[in-house]
Amino acid sequence: MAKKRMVQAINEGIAEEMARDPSIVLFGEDVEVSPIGDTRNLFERFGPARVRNTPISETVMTGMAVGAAAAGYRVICHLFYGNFIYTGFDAIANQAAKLRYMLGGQIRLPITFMAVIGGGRSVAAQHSDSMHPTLMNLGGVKVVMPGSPGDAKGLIKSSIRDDSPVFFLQAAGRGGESGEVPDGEYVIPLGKAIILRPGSNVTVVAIGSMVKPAQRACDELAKAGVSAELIDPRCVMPFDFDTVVDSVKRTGRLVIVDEARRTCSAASEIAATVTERTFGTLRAPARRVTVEDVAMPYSPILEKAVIPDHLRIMEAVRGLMQ
Amino acid sequence: MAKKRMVQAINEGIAEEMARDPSIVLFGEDVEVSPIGDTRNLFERFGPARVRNTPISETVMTGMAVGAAAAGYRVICHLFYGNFIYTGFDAIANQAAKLRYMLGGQIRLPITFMAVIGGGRSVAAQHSDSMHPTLMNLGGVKVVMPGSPGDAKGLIKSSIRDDSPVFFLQAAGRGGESGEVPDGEYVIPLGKAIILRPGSNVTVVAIGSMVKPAQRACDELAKAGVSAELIDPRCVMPFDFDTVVDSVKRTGRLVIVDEARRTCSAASEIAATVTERTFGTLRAPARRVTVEDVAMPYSPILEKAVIPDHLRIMEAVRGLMQ
Amino acid sequence: MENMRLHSSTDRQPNDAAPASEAAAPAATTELLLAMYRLMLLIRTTEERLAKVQASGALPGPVHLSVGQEAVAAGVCVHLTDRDWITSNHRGHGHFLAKSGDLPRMIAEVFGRATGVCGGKGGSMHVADVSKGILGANGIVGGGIGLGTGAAWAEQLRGDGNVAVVFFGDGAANQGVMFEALNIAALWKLPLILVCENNGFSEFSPSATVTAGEIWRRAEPFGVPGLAVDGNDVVAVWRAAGTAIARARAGAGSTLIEARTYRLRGHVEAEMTFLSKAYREDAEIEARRAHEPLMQARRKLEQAGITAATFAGIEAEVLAQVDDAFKFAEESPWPAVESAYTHMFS
Amino acid sequence: MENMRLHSSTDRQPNDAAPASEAAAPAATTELLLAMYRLMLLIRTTEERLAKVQASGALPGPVHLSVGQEAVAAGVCVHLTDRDWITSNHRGHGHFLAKSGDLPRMIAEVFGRATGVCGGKGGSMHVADVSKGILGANGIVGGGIGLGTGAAWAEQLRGDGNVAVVFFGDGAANQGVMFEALNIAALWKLPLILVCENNGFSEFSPSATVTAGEIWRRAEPFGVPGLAVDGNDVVAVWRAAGTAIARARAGAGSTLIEARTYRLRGHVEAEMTFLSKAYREDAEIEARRAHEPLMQARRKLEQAGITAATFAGIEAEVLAQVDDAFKFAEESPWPAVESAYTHMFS
Ligand SMILES: Cc1ncc(C[n+]2csc(CCOP(=O)(O)OP(=O)(O)O)c2C)c(N)n1
Ligand SMILES: Cc1ncc(C[n+]2csc(CCOP(=O)(O)OP(=O)(O)O)c2C)c(N)n1
Ligand SMILES: [Mg+2]
Ligand SMILES: [Mg+2]
Repeated sequence: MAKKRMVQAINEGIAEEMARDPSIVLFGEDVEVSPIGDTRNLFERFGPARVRNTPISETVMTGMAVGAAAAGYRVICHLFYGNFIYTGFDAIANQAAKLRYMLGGQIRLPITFMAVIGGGRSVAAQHSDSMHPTLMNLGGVKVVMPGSPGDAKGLIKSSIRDDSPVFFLQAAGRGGESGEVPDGEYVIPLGKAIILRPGSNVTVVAIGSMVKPAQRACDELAKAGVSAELIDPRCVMPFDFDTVVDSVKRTGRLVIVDEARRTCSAASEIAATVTERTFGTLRAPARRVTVEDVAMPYSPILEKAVIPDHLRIMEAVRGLMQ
Repeated sequence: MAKKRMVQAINEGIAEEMARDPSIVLFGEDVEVSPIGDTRNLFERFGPARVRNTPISETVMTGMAVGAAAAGYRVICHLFYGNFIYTGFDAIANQAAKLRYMLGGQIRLPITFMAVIGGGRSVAAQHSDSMHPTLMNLGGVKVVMPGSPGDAKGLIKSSIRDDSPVFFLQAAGRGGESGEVPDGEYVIPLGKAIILRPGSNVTVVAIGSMVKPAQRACDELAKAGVSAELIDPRCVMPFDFDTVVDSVKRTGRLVIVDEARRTCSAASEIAATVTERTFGTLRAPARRVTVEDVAMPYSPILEKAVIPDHLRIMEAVRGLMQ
Repeated sequence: MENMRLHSSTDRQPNDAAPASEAAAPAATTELLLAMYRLMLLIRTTEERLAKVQASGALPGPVHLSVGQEAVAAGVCVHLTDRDWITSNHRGHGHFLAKSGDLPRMIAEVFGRATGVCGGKGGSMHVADVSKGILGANGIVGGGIGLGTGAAWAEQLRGDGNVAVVFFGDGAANQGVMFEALNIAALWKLPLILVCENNGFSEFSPSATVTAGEIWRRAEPFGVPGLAVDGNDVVAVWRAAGTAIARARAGAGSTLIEARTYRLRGHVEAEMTFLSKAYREDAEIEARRAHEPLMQARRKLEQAGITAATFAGIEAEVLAQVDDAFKFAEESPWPAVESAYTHMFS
Repeated sequence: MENMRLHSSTDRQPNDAAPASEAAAPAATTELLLAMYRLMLLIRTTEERLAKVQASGALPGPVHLSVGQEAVAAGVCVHLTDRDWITSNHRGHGHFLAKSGDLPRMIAEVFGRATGVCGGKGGSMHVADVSKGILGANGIVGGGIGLGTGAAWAEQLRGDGNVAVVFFGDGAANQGVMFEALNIAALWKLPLILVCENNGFSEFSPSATVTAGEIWRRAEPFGVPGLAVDGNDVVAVWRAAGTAIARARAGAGSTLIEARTYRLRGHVEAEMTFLSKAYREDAEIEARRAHEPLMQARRKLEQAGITAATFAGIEAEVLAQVDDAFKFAEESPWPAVESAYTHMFS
C-alpha cells in the first residue's frame, strides 16, 4: 500500500493486467507518450504489437475495438477526452452496445473504453462534458467512475477482466489527488457501491469527480451536527441500488451529486429509482445537485459557478433537513 | 381540416415553411425520392438548390448543418433513421449543442434535424432506438416528439422557425395513423404539453409513439371506472413541467410511458422532477413504463414483449390505484 | 440439413499462397468454377425464394437481396477458411452463404424464429455465424468496415496468416470510416481486404450522383493497392481476390477491390409500395440482366463441357437444399419471450 | 485599439479573380509582401507573449501556439474579405488575426474575461469573430471541416462569390470527415478551400507514424485538385491560395492545399511538465528554425529594398499593438456569473 495519484493507480492496474493476460491489447492516440499518464511505459514494457498509437480517427477506432474483441482479443481503447466519445459514437452506440445482443450471444466484447471527463481546468465545452448518462442509456455498456486512486486501480482491473464493453471514466479536473493504493492483485467487482462514511440524517450519493467535494461537505455538516452517509457508487451502470436504498431507508433523505447536466442525468435516474423503492420512508423529495443544462464555460469564474462544490451540496442537505 | 397521416402532415408543414421562407434549405439521404414520405415532392417544388440528396456521410452532414446555419441559412437536415444520429453524433454533441454557447452568442443555429425513431416494425436494434434521452442531456438542443398528425404539422413548423437546433423525432412504427390536420398556418409553441383527456385519479404522461397505446389504456381504464388524465408533452426538451405538476397535484398519481430504455430515460427525468415538485401530494411513487435496458430485438414476438403496450400501462395504473 | 461447404478450416485452397502478381494469375479450374457456380445458384435460389415469401407477407422485417451480385460473394469467399473473418452489410445473405454460413438457420433468423443463427434477435440485417468467421451483416452503412479492420488487427496479432474481408457497398464508400480504415490498414499493414460492391445505387440514388470519382482510386493516396474488377465475372473476382488475399496472408497488407456489378432487384423488397416515383428505368434493368453473373458462369462451364444434365442435377440439389431450409424455418418455434432480455452483457 | 485590417469587405484584392492557372501566377508586390510580413509578425509577437504569460501562470486554460506556421494563415487570409468564412482548429490565434479578428478581444478571451470575443465562455480553443467571417477555432480535431463545408454550401446558395476556407492539421487529415467533405465538395462544386497545415506532428506523434502517404494526394480520387506548397514561404502560400480561392469564387469548386510547415513550439504550452519523455530532438527544432517563415519573408523584403528602419518601425507598431491588447485583457473584468447560463438557446 502506498500513496499514489489516480493516473498512477490506473497505470499500475493496466500494467498488471497486461502482464497477466497476453490477449490484452491497448490502443489510442499518443498512448505511447501518454499525455494523461495513465498509459505511461506500457509501450516500453509490452511492445509495439500490444500497445499502439493511432491516428486521430475515432470513428474507426471504436469500430476496431469491437472487431478485435469479437475476434478474440481483450481490448483497451483509449479515447483521451470524453468528448471524443461522441466522435467515435457510431460504433459505440450501434455496435459495441448491441452486437452481442443482435448476434444472439455468439460473441463476447471484452473492451475497456477509457476517457477523462468533466470540467475544472478551463478546457471549455468541447473537453469537459460528463457524458455518462448517455452511455448509461445505451443499455449494453457498463460505466465505471472511480472516486479515489485505490478504487481506480481495483476498478480498472475488473473493467479489463469484464467480458462486456466497459467505459472507464476518470475525472479530469479533480481526480488527480493522491490516495492509498493497494499493491498487486486488488479487484473491485463492478456494480458494488462503497459507503465512504456512515451517517444517519441523510444519504449523499456522489459520483466520480463529485466524491471529493461531497466528502468535504459531509465533514463540514458533521461539525454542524448533521450526520450524512456518503456513498460512492463507483459504477453507475450497473448501479448498486440496494446499497443506496438500504441507506435511504435508514436516513429518510437523499441528495445526489453528479457533474452531468441535470436533464436525464444519472442523478435523475437515481432519484427516480430510489424514490420508487423508498417511497413511504422518504421524508423529503430527493435533491439533485448537478450542472444545469449548460455547456462548460471556459472562464474559471464561470466554470466554478457551474460545477457543484461542497457549498452547493451542503445547501441541498440543509434544505432537506428543514 | 382533413384527415392525413403523420408523414403527410409533416410534408405539408415543411412545404408551407419552405414556401414562406426562402432561406430554408433541406438535405439528406434520398430526400428526393423520400422513402419515408415526409419530404416527398419538395425537390420538384423547390428545386435542386434548396433540396439536396446527399451521399451516406452523416459525419459531414451534421457538421454542414451547423456551418450552413451559422452562415445564415435555416437548415433542415434529414437523418432518416434515428440510429444514424449516432453516426453523425460528433457535430451534434460537440458543435450543434455547444457552438452558440462557446461563441458567447455570436451565432444562431436554426437547424431542424429530422429522424424516425422507435421500434415496432422488426427492423431490429440498429434501426429502432429511441434516443431522445441522449439528446435531452446535451443541453443545447430541443427535442420534439409529436403524438398525432395534427401536432406533427404544428410542431414541424415551429421547429423550423426556431432559432436553435431542434430534433424532430417521428415514431417510426406506430406513428402512421391518420388524424385531423389543420390547413395552412398552424403553429404549436415548443415546450407546451397538451392534455389529451382530463381525468382525476391518475396522470398518465405518454411520449411520442406511446401516446396511442396510452389512449387505448385510458379508454379501457375509464370503462373500469378509473379516470386517467392523459398528457402528451409533445416536446421533451424543453419540457412543460408546469402542466404535468398541475395535473399530478389534482390526481396524486403519475405514470410515465416512454419507449426509451429505462435508465436515464425521459421517464426517469419526469419522475424525478415531478416528484420533487409534488412531493406532499403524491399518493404513490411515480411509475415508469418503458423499454427495459435492452436493444430492440428483431422477432415480432420479442419486439412486442419489449415495447410497452396498453396492457402494461393499465397494469401500472392499477398498481398505483391499490 | 448441413449447409454446402466448399472448404473446411483445414483445407485451404492451394492458390491462396499465390504471389500477388498479374503474370502469375492462375486460371480457374472447371471444378472450381463449378463450385462457384453452385454457390451462386444457392444464393440466387435462396434469395428468390425470400422475395416470394416476402411478397406473401410471411417475413416480419425488411429484406435486401443481392440478386445479380452473387459473383462477388462467391469469388471472394472461396479463398477463405472458417478462421478468416468477413463482415458484411444490410445485403448480407450472399456473403453469409458463400462463407459457409448455415442456410437453414439463416432462413430461420429471417423468419424471426428461435432456431435462427441469432436466436431471432437479429433478422436479415444481422445474420452472423461466428463459428464460420462471419461477424455479421450490419444495419449501419459502413458499420462493418470498423469491425473488419479490428478483426484484421486481431489476426495480425495472432499471426496465423488469417485475414479479414469487409463487404460493403458503393454508398458505404462515402462514409469517412472507409478512409480512416485505409489509413490505419496502410500504416499497420493489416491483413484487411476491402471489397466494395458497386451495384450502381446507394439506396435510391444512382452512384454517380453521390459518389465523386472512382472508388478503387480512393486507396491510392494511402499506398494501398486499389483495383476495379468486373463484379459479374466470378473468375475475375476470384482472381483479384486471390491476389489480394494472398498478399494479406503474406503480411504485405491491405487491398481495396471495387467489384462492379448491378442490383437487379430493389434496394429493399416491396420498395415500390412506398416510393412515390421510380428511380430507374425498367429498360436499364433489362439491359443489365444480360450481364448477370450466373448466366455468364454457366456459359463458360458449358464451353468447358459441363452438360445440361449436370446443371439440372445441381439445380435439383440446390432446390432441395433451399426447400429444406425454408421448411425448417417455417416449422421452427418462435423464441421464448424471456430471450429478449438476455445477451445484453456477457 | 482597432486590429490591423488588410482589407475590408469591399476592397477585395484584384488578383482574387485571377484564373486558376500556373502560368498566370502573379508575383506578389513588395507592398503586399510587407503587409503579409507585418501580419505574420503580429501573430508571432502575440503568440510569444502568450507563451510568456502562460509560463507566468496567468492564463486559465491551455494554449496551442502556431509559432513557425504564420505564413499559412497570412498567405491565405489576405485573399479573403469579411464576407468569406474561415474555420480553424485548436491552434487558431493566427487564423483569427490574419482574418482581421479583433486582437484585444481575442487576448481577453484567452484570459477568460467579459470583454473576450466570446465573453470568456470559449477561451483559446474557441476564439471566433463572426462579424469578420471567423466561425471559430475548434477543440475537436476535424470539427471545423464539417462547419466549413456547410458555410461553403451557404455561400454557394447566396451566390455572391464568397468562399469558405478550412484550416486544419495533418492529424485532422486522418479524420473521416475530411473525405466526406471532399466527396460532397466535389459533387456540389462547393467554394471550399481545405488548407491542411502539415506541421510535422499530430499532437506528439510524428506525422509519418500516423498518416499514410501524402495528404495533398487525398483529394485526387474525388477529382478535386490537391497540391503541396512550402508553408513557410508566404508568397508560395499566397499564390497557391489565390489560385484556389479564385477558382472557388468562379464556381469551379474546391481545392485541397497541403501547406508544409513546422511547429517550432510545443503541441501545447508547458507540455514537458506532464510528458514523461521527449517526442522529438532539440536538434530537429533548431534545424527547422532556419527555415521559419518570418525570416524568409524579411530576407525577400530586404532584397526588395526595405530598410532596417522600416522593419524597426513595424516592430515597434506591432509591439505597441500587442502591449495594448494584453493591457486591455488584463484590465478587463471577469464575466458576470449569470452569463454562464445564457446562450444555450437562441
Ligand atoms: C449510417 C447509415 N446511414 C443510412 C442508412 C440507410 N441505408 C441503408 S442501405 C443504404 C444504401 C447503401 O448503399 P450501398 O452501400 O451502395 O449498398 P447497397 O444497398 O447498394 O448494397 C442506406 C442509405 C443506414 N442503414 N446506415
Ligand atoms: C476528435 C479529437 N480527437 C483528439 C483530440 C486531441 N487532440 C487535440 S490536438 C491533437 C493533434 C492535432 O494534430 P493536427 O491536426 O496535426 O494539428 P496540430 O496540433 O499539429 O496543429 C489531438 C490528437 C481532439 N481535440 N479531438
Ligand atoms: Mg450500392
Ligand atoms: Mg499537425
